[in-house]
Amino acid sequence: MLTTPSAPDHDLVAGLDKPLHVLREDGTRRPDPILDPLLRDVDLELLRGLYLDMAVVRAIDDEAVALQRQGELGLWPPLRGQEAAQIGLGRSLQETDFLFTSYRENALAWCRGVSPGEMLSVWRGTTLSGWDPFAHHMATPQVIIGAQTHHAVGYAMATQAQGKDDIAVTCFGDGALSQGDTNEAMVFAASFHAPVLFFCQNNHYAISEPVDVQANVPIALRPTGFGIPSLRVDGNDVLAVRAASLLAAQHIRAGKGPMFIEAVTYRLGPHTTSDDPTRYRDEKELERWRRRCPLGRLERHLEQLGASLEELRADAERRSQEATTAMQEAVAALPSPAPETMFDNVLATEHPGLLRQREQFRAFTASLAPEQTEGSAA
Amino acid sequence: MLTTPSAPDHDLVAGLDKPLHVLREDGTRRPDPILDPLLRDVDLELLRGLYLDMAVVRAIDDEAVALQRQGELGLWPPLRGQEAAQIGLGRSLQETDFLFTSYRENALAWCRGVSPGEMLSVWRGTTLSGWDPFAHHMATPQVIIGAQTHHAVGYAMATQAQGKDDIAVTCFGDGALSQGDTNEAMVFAASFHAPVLFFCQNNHYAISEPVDVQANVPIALRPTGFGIPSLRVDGNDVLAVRAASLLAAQHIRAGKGPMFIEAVTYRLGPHTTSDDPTRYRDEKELERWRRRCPLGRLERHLEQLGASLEELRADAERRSQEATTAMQEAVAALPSPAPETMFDNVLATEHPGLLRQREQFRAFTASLAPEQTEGSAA
Amino acid sequence: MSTTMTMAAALNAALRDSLEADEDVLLIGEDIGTLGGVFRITDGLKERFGASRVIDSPLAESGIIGTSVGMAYRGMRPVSEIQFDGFVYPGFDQIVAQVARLHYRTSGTVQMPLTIRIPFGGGIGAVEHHSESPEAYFAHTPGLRVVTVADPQDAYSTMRAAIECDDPVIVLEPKRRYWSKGEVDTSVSAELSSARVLRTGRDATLVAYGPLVVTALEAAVAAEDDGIDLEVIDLRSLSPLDRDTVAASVRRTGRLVVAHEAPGNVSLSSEVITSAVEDCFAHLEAAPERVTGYDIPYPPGALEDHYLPGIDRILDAVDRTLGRRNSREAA
Amino acid sequence: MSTTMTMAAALNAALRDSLEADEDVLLIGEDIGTLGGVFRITDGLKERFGASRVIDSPLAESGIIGTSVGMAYRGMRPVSEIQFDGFVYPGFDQIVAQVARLHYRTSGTVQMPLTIRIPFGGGIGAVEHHSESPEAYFAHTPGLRVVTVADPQDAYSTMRAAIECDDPVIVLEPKRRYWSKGEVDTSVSAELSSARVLRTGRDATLVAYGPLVVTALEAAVAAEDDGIDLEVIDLRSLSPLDRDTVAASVRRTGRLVVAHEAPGNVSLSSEVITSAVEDCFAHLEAAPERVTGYDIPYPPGALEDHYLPGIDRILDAVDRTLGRRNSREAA
Ligand SMILES: Cc1ncc(C[n+]2csc(CCOP(=O)(O)OP(=O)(O)O)c2C)c(N)n1
Ligand SMILES: Cc1ncc(C[n+]2csc(CCOP(=O)(O)OP(=O)(O)O)c2C)c(N)n1
Ligand SMILES: [Mg+2]
Ligand SMILES: [Mg+2]
Repeated sequence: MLTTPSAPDHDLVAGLDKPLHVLREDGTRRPDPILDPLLRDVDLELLRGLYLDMAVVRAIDDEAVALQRQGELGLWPPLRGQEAAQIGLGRSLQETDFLFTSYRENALAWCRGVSPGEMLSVWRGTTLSGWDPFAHHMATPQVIIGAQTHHAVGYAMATQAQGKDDIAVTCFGDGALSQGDTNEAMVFAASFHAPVLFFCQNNHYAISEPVDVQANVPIALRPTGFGIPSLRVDGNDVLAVRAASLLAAQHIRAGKGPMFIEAVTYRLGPHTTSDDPTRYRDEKELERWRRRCPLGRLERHLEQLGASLEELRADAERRSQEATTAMQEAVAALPSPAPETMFDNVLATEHPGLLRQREQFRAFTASLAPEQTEGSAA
Repeated sequence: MLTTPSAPDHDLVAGLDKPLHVLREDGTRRPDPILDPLLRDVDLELLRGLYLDMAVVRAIDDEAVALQRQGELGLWPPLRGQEAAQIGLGRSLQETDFLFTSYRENALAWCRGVSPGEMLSVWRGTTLSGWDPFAHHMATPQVIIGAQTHHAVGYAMATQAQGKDDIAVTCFGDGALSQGDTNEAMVFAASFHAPVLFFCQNNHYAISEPVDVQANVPIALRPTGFGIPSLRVDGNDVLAVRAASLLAAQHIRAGKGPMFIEAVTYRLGPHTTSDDPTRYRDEKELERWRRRCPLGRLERHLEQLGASLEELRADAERRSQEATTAMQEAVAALPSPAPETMFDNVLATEHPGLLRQREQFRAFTASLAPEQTEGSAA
Repeated sequence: MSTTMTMAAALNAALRDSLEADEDVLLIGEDIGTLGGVFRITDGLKERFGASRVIDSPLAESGIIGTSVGMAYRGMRPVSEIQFDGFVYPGFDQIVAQVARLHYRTSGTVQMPLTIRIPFGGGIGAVEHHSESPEAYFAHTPGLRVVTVADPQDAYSTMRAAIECDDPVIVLEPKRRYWSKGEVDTSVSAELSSARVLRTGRDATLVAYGPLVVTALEAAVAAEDDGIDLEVIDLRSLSPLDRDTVAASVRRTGRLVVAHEAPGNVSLSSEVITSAVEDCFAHLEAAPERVTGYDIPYPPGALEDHYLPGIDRILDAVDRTLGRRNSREAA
Repeated sequence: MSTTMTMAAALNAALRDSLEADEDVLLIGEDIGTLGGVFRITDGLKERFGASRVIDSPLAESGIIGTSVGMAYRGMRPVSEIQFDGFVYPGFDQIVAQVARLHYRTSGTVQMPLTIRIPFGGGIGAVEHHSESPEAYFAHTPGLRVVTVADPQDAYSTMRAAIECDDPVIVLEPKRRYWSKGEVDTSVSAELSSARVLRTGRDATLVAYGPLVVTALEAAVAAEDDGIDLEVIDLRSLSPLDRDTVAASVRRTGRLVVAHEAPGNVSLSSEVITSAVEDCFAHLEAAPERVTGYDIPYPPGALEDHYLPGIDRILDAVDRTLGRRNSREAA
């Protein structure tokens, strides 16, 4: 807009014109000078693995939606359409890298070995956290948009101080770009050169709001203003996402400070099972993105490489079946928490007031069922 | 850092390599393709006016420091060193443009016709706001860092909805760049194309913290990541600041959305009169910036243009004298607020609980001075 | 002239009529435009009044409030929506340090006629941060009005009064009552700061607000079976408090029970009881009781029925004030 | 082994000794490193322990708290400084929605042993936002410990205990007492959740905390002149409350006065009085009284002496509980 501006003297962003990608829509591989060096290990086995991951997490996601419709879950935030973004990231990290995500990253939880019961309990409402964050190196879902970004930066600062090469990774959506926290987190990360990866899944919507409400330039530009280099990658190209994540992780692990990845993707389902997306987006747009299905693209690629799709699909089907059966069993087996447990863990130490409230609660509950009083109020 | 990044495809920032300036340190004028078109109206009269403004606000600032030392004020945040940044901006705006600033912008208040008493009462502790914001088109000082940036954006959105060509201007420091609010405000401004100017005085410190704690790339880059074009200008060159402000205001008034100016300057004094800057910066750095005094530079320029410095200084001296005398008189005349006024204006409507507390306060006060009871407790 | 409608519809009508009545009124919040709000409270309003009066904002609560402040400087009367109770905290600074103080800070020069709408409370089986009762934070803050609504008529009239009021008003909408129906007469106006005696009674005063007003009325009906005659007061205004209405009642009944969903520690019930003690200590025949959420974070949905005050817990507390057999006697 | 020092020096010593004792302890905040803090509480600590343990943070309170949360995930014990009371609100969401809940949210798996230091209260003639008492907001929030300190020894021992505690602890430091002196024995340890009876008395119980503890003790001395024997309790822990210590005292004296600087509405005094009424209604011989800041934003410095509870206002309230002549009789 300015008459003769001097261009920024730094090269902080790649993929701005067109998101970085290595698989074309038709499944053919294209060269990419930035990502190719990170793809040297790619072979049929790896590709099959990525495909199976995506297929299974899609099945898990669909099953969770079904469970919600059946009344077994209170709510579910579908990730359909974002499988490549999440699997590409999830399959690039070291086991001890620590993830701080939002609520839609169930494919990442899957990569982290979170079991079906652990994944579902929050959505069934039986716990506030499904799993042990330390066991899986992944914090449980964060509901407050953007809040987890600070946690990742703090964690990263601590690993750095301890001289470890673990990195922290924080995942968030396009909507989170507007929260103060997400922006402050970039300030802290840049200031302390923290080993943290900011991973934004731009799925084009924050509930009903299209991404241009949050940003009218590409999201990948945002971090550059904080001095954080950034990659804009096709989030429906699992190979590209994996390569970009590997590249970023290398950069970060080498002590060069934080990086940012914008994975450009699309949420094919509703925001959550409570949402009605027909109110805010049209079928044409949806159809366009359905055609860009991350699984389809990799399938075509595998086909071109001569893999047997029949075998692959059968394999995917079998594993999906296993996973969804496990989910059904796990949901049925999820224990209803004992009412009194709600008083546990408010503090790590003793709280006399709560002990008293628990006693009162016990007595009150007992008073409602007089016939059981003797046993339970003892 | 990346192997072959594509450069950003937009030209959102100017002055990144070296802040835009039109006056060299030695006072000579240099051509600048961006700013020159905005300087066509510059003549000796205008230059003299800018000089006198800067001289007078420096005198006001010094006098306020003196008043604080004498115990007449509780605190004062000196602006010494930042005269050009503030006068350059202040003398470029239309009267009905609305300013939302921080606490150090007393030169802007001066441009806005704020009287000495209005300027000093907050720092004496007799009021929470010194002036009527609507009378001066300037909100009173904001203490919460960054909070006022949102107010400016909201104000701008409202003027826009009303179809007026007033713009809103928000001033803040380098430290404010780290607050969530300042960043969110840029999101809102960009999203709604709000007619607002973000004006950052990068005076190199947030209390004791050097600017690189808040940003390790130039501050002027930050807004570009939000899609907001930005100018980085030498904040000690009053002509350059004025031209940049005019340029930005033109852009904004033309309906092209928000702009950002980073005025690179330096706080020569302490953060406030309570601060001891020797604890965190060295004399050498200070000396370097003292040599870049904004008044000195304009003086040299005026001298080169053949203006009589003697006359100019005498004029400045006289006006400064007037202003500081007015300050001394105003401070002495500032009324101590009646204790009961503290109950006023909590709500715009009636609050029965407060009426009762006021009654109780009145009775209590009366009880302390029994001899006055009859008169005051009536 | 009255129609039967849900509380959600009543709120929608109130917003519509306010937008209609005053062109300075505008709405701003997340998903309130195209979607019509996650609870559909703003349904159809963007279509009707346009995107510059029903504004889908970026996802940032501090920005929503702070921007509204700036609009108020320019004479607008913004109605800001916080999508759920648990998301108000990122906007807390703008609310307590700006919205609540600007009128005071400027000695009355700058008015802040903001209305901040917050769906609040539990009982809908939601995930974390969607079931909270943050009223104590706001009631403690000088310079804010904090009101709750309890039924469709009250919702309509109070919302209109809040928007017309020159003070900043936080309107807490009991989300689990959004779909409860009632008669609404749009010509009825409400006074923002007064409590309502919904039922007169002799034996004890039961004070509630928001979602628990219905529960309190149900408890009063249930108490009849035991021959207990409860007076039920809907507090409505949480700040300022209508102490007089409560005190007048307690002077008659001598007994007080206060119920709310928020944790009891340093809460509205602490204040209502302390105020009553100050106002009518001599008339109290028993220690006042509170029936509140426990002093724990809001528990997982599966346990919320144990957490939320229900009829039985309220009646148990009433029994205590009356010296009748109750659950704590054995404890 | 005890030395005379100011409260500021005692706090500095506590931080130093904590950093020395446990390498997981670190400090983070604005201007705490090179400058040593605007009140010099962290003076010399960066020089001694290095910039990675005494961290000058960017100017963002949400970031300071949120970053500390992440550090705690990794096993650190961050001590975060909020520069002044009035600047804590931008960090409110991270405190109430993250710090306070992570232990609960994760069923005890993730501990949050943060210490959040906040200089609080008025009396120093400061500009807006520098004189506030935000304790009610935190005390209402389950999952936090909120403690105050009142003298140098208490400051030293409580700060060390807070840092050693596995819960998040908000430590409110009465800034106008930073320069008051007292004996400090660094070998004395403190229990975080108990109140202290600082002076026993027969006639009424006077409860205070933080900056008003000194005032309360002075009031007790002044009351002697009128033959009134006051018991003075320093509450210390504002959450959880030590109800037992207060109740035991009130049972003996039958009278209760609670003093603090924060506005009274929905405040700590509301809670202390309601708790006392619940715990010992039958022993109360008069309505409890509160002596607090008024329900107004903190006024300009020139008026703060009228706003802050002083000895006379406290004694006036004591007189009311004792049925003695007082200011409200005529009113
Ligand atoms: C602080 C806060 N405000 C509002 C919400 C309500 N909310 C939940 S999800 C969501 C949209 C998030 O969009 P985005 O960040 O793009 O993530 P996505 O859902 O697309 O994965 C909103 C507004 C929230 N959870 N937290
Ligand atoms: C929210 C908030 N946090 C902390 C402070 C304390 N504080 C006052 S001024 C200041 C530094 C501001 O630096 P900068 O934004 O660069 O403005 P400058 O003082 O240099 O003009 C700080 C930390 C504050 N006023 N508000
Ligand atoms: Mg999204
Ligand atoms: Mg600065």
